[in-house]
Amino acid sequence: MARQTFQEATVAAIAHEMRRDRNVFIMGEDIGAFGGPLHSCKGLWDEFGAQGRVIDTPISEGGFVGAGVGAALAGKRPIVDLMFLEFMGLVIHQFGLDGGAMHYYSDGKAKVPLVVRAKYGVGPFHGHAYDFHSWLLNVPGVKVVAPATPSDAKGLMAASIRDDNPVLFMEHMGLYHAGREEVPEGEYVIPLGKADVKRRGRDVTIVASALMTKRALAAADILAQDGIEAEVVDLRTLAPLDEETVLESVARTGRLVVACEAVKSGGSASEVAALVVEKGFAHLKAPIARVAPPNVPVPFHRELEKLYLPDAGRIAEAARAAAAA
Amino acid sequence: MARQTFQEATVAAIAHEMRRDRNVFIMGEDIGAFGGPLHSCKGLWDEFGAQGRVIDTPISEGGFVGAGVGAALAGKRPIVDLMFLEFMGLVIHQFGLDGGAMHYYSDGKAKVPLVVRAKYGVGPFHGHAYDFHSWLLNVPGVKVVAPATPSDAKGLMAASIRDDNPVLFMEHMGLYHAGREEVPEGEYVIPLGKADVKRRGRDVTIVASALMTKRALAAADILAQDGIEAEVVDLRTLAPLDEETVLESVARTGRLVVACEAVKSGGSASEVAALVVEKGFAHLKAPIARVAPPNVPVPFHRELEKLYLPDAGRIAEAARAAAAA
Amino acid sequence: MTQSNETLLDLYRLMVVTREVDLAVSEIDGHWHGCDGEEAVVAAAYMGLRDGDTVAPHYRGSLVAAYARGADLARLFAGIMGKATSYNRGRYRSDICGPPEFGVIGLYSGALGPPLSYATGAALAAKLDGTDAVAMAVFGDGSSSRGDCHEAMNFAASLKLPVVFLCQNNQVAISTPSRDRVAGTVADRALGYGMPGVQVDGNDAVAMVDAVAEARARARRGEGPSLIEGLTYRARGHFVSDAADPRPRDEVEAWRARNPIRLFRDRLAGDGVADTAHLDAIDAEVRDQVAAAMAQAQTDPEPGADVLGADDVYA
Amino acid sequence: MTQSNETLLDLYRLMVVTREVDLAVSEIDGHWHGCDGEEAVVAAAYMGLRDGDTVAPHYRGSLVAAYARGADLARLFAGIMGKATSYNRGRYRSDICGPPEFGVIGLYSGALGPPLSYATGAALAAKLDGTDAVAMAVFGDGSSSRGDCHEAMNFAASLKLPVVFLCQNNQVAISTPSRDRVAGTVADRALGYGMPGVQVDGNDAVAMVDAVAEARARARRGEGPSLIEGLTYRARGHFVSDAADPRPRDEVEAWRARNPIRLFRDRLAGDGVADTAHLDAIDAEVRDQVAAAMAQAQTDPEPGADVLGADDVYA
Ligand SMILES: Cc1ncc(C[n+]2csc(CCOP(=O)(O)OP(=O)(O)O)c2C)c(N)n1
Ligand SMILES: Cc1ncc(C[n+]2csc(CCOP(=O)(O)OP(=O)(O)O)c2C)c(N)n1
Ligand SMILES: [Mg+2]
Ligand SMILES: [Mg+2]
Repeated sequence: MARQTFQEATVAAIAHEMRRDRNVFIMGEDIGAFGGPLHSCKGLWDEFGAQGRVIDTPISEGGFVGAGVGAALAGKRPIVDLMFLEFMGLVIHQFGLDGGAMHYYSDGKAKVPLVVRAKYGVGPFHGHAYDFHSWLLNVPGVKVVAPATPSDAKGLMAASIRDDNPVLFMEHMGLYHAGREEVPEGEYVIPLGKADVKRRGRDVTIVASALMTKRALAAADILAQDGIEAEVVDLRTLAPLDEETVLESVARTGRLVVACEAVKSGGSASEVAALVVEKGFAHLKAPIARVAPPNVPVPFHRELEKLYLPDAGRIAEAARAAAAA
Repeated sequence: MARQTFQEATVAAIAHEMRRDRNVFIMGEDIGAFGGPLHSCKGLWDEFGAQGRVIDTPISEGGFVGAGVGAALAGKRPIVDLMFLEFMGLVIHQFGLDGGAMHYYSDGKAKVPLVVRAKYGVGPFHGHAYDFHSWLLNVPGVKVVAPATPSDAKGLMAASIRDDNPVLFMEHMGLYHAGREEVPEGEYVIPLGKADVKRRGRDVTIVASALMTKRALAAADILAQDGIEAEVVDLRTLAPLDEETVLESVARTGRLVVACEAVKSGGSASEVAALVVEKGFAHLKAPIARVAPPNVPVPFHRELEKLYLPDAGRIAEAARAAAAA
Repeated sequence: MTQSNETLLDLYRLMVVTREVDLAVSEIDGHWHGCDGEEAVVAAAYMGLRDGDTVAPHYRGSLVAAYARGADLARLFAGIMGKATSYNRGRYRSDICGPPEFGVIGLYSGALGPPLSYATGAALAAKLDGTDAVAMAVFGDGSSSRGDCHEAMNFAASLKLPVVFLCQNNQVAISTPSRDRVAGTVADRALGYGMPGVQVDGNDAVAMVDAVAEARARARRGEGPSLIEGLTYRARGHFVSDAADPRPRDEVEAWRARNPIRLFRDRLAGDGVADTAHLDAIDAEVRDQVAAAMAQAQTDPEPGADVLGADDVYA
Repeated sequence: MTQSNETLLDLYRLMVVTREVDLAVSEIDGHWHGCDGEEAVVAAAYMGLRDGDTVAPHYRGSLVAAYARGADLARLFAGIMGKATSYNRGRYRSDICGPPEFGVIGLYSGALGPPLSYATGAALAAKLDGTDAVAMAVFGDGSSSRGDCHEAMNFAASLKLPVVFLCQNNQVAISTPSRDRVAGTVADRALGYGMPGVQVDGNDAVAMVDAVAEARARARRGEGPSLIEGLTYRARGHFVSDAADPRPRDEVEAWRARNPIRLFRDRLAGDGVADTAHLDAIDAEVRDQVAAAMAQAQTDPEPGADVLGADDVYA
């Protein structure tokens, strides 16, 4: 075990996989000697730079994500550091539409083992916060991973690199340097597509991911003071969704709150709600509440940002209402 | 009244608005003398070409949608013919992320009266079928319009051009040349954001749009033979969603089926389902069913395409199950 | 650079294949985008690649690229009809997307442009692996306006990747003449990236194959990318059933008179590379091969419901 | 082209504003992207525009662009802190996004590149309206690698739109030297679009303003776009608190020695345009103005909860 931040654990996983498999390499803007914005690639240049496996790219997102797709088709396992998730809109064609379709359309002949990692989220780094993952749920063939803790980041990054599909790996800037925890050293892989019940409870299910998982756990603490036992399901992988774990939890609690950092309209919280009202309706005892930002771009002033993003209080409030309904 | 196809009614609305307002112009690939693929701009060149208001663009989707944003900021009312909705992935940044944010971020000073029109949908034109609208529900500030009939196409296109926001206007290739109906001549505007109850019924609500509305109506005919009265709500505008009409309908029927051409996972059907389980739960008597394609890219062979896309039979089946639950 | 007689005859044969494929597919598919008049550019682009090389063909000529890489013609034809025998069992179309198992990167959606970056990525893989493989990135004059083209060229030039960029300039994009919407010339853009760029008579098969050979050799030597603009002409409509052709009649006729197959044939005969009888024999052999492949594909079975594969999306 | 003394002094003043804004904002915002060393390019780009013109500034210099178009400095500073008095009441940041009511198109998301097309659209609007307005599209060397740059240039050149493309080439993008990742030179790219392209000493204010004036005049005459590459140098880090600067020490020092404000000052004095006392007076006046604006902004109120405007997204 090592005490690591989210950023350190993520980089540790990358380094481990790069040692393990010569086909793994990483590219992106300013990830070489500079080490990547927010230290996203700290140390990788020193270890792998001389091998040409840490590549600074021009500011050409479509070009280098596309090059990632092409290199993956050719048998490499590229990791692309997109810097910010905000830029997904510049590359969704290459990454998602083309990249996600290749395996299916080629009847299994093509594989695209590509990881695109991207920072996002309201946090100390003021800007580039937008949470754009929801779109990808509607793009066949891609996976979306959004860890909430350093350990999960490590295990899920390893799994993402080993996965044979295009994977978006989301790195929340509000979690990035926000404290250390014990992280398993060496080989540590958490399978994609499996949610994690981070807290058990019988009164209400709170489904979340990334920073919202942290806030959902804080909400559960608040609720516990009122005698409400909330179960917190951390999705970890948003696509494909772990339907079983969510449905099983709601089957026990009968009540569901979905907390999400993407704006409410069209956000992935809606997907979770739709799943449950379709397949778990018989167990539902209360309306499903989505706790998510309003339908506006992330505002700039710190106080507005706070009003924008759901906090533990708002999640707890929604859960209390669900429990009471 | 004139008997017009979807394509003709759409072009009639554009021509009418171009006559009415000199700031309206249109640009896109091959829309000049050639008249646009599938006649998307037939006749416009003859009437407005000499005024320079029908502009052939290079194959630079980001460039000309971006130019549309810039021209809109400068006071024009551009219509961009994107040719195919499949290309939304190439321009979502310009159209959605930037274009949609400008009004809010400038505290109302900037307006982006831009229409992007795009063909899509499984139909006689074999290819470019993908239905990519769902993403835009998660992009603040843009509107999404998907008419089901020639008349609606005309009235909604007029409203889209007059709207001060970026609007995606979706033109289904399976409806494009598929029969005529009486369409009001001259001035005809249908407000955006209002759904249309295309058939009344008390047993089950079917929410749909575009081609799925047509199929939902066919499903209602099938269901009527079994004595099930289905209400068909045609959303017409997908963003912003007409929550009232949907909720009011489900309040009466207690049962909901959502038919959608976008793949099920992350599709806009999920948004409708989430809305209803959040705000209309008390009235729900059965699980909400989403009838949508599986999570794969549109397959090529005609028979596979048919298996992929929901038809009236499958919609009816889901409605029957809902009515029986 | 001078090509061997064998290479020249292979080139001729591939040009004839290109024409015969065109004729055969035109009969069954009104939406086929033919290569009539562009056979020299197409055949030169895809001839003579090695195992390990990658090609991201222009969609117009994509099927020929797959054939040149070793794919079976009958199965490629089956892919135009979505038959069960196609390389992907009918899930996708072979006219714009070749089978990846032959090192062909197609259009996996309908968007032109991104494959230029995919080819660049294949070249990056070759460089990382230390092989001398190359990637061919082929695109139309209209497609040259896509941002992808710029990003791929700058990326490849700054990293010295083994890519050959080849513009199949048929001087039009659907209805839009390149002189109206492609500013400057494509070949001149190379200068801005500090790489060699050359405009070649695209109806001169020998000039084309020489230019391609030189660019590939340079790439294999690790000296980086080059750009070739093959100036040719789309002798027919955008696709088979495309009725309107607004281009000046005399311009069309002048280019048709410079049919690259005929020009090459005359040269081969004139230079004594092969006599007319030999060339006729190639023609006949190709015609039979194409006809047999098409006949096969047409009787091949349609895919069953299992091909939909609703759960097959992930590898 | 020769500029009047008045223009030269306006230019000098705007360069000093650029420097003083830098100094003032650096004190309150560690993430400020300064223009130290690049004042000549920045001031020349945004000086002397007319009503109806549009500018899509490079993000580094965006606040100066807004000021040059007439925006109030105190409100712009308020926008850096998200104060209620900023042009958008704190909803968005003024350092990378100027107020549109002054004809400034900013970064409405964090992505570099797309504003080049927005500027092109403004130029298209001018052409449609038959005015002689121009659009300035300014971008960094790193940003020149974006596909947007290519698409905007080809679009503008083929439609002869009144755009001036100006590359603020400070030879680095965050940590990446342009010699490593910008293949060729930016100015040379103009040739590929058949438009004039020129590389100018970006630390020579007069050369810069002359080049801009010529390109604008050409655009106003309806002769189409041009490209200017102002070769300058980022004298400090990527942003204020950017500690590491891996660039060769002597290279940095050599460029710092060519400080454009100092060079221009010497020239103005040497040519007798203004004596040192006059220039000192400008310096002092600007310093006071900037200090007053900052003091004002700092005491301005924070936005209230109503500014969030959850329902304000649509016009
Ligand atoms: C990104 C994108 N934009 C538009 C289209 C529609 N489209 C298909 S073929 C074509 C013309 C392409 O012109 P060119 O590159 O010159 O190729 P050619 O057809 O002349 O061989 C267009 C615009 C597309 N497929 N992809
Ligand atoms: C599309 C995009 N990619 C990456 C970034 C992150 N980024 C911000 S500034 C910068 C460097 C820009 O370099 P350059 O254009 O030379 O401008 P400079 O900072 O040198 O003025 C980068 C990569 C961005 N904002 N947008
Ligand atoms: Mg062409
Ligand atoms: Mg720079």
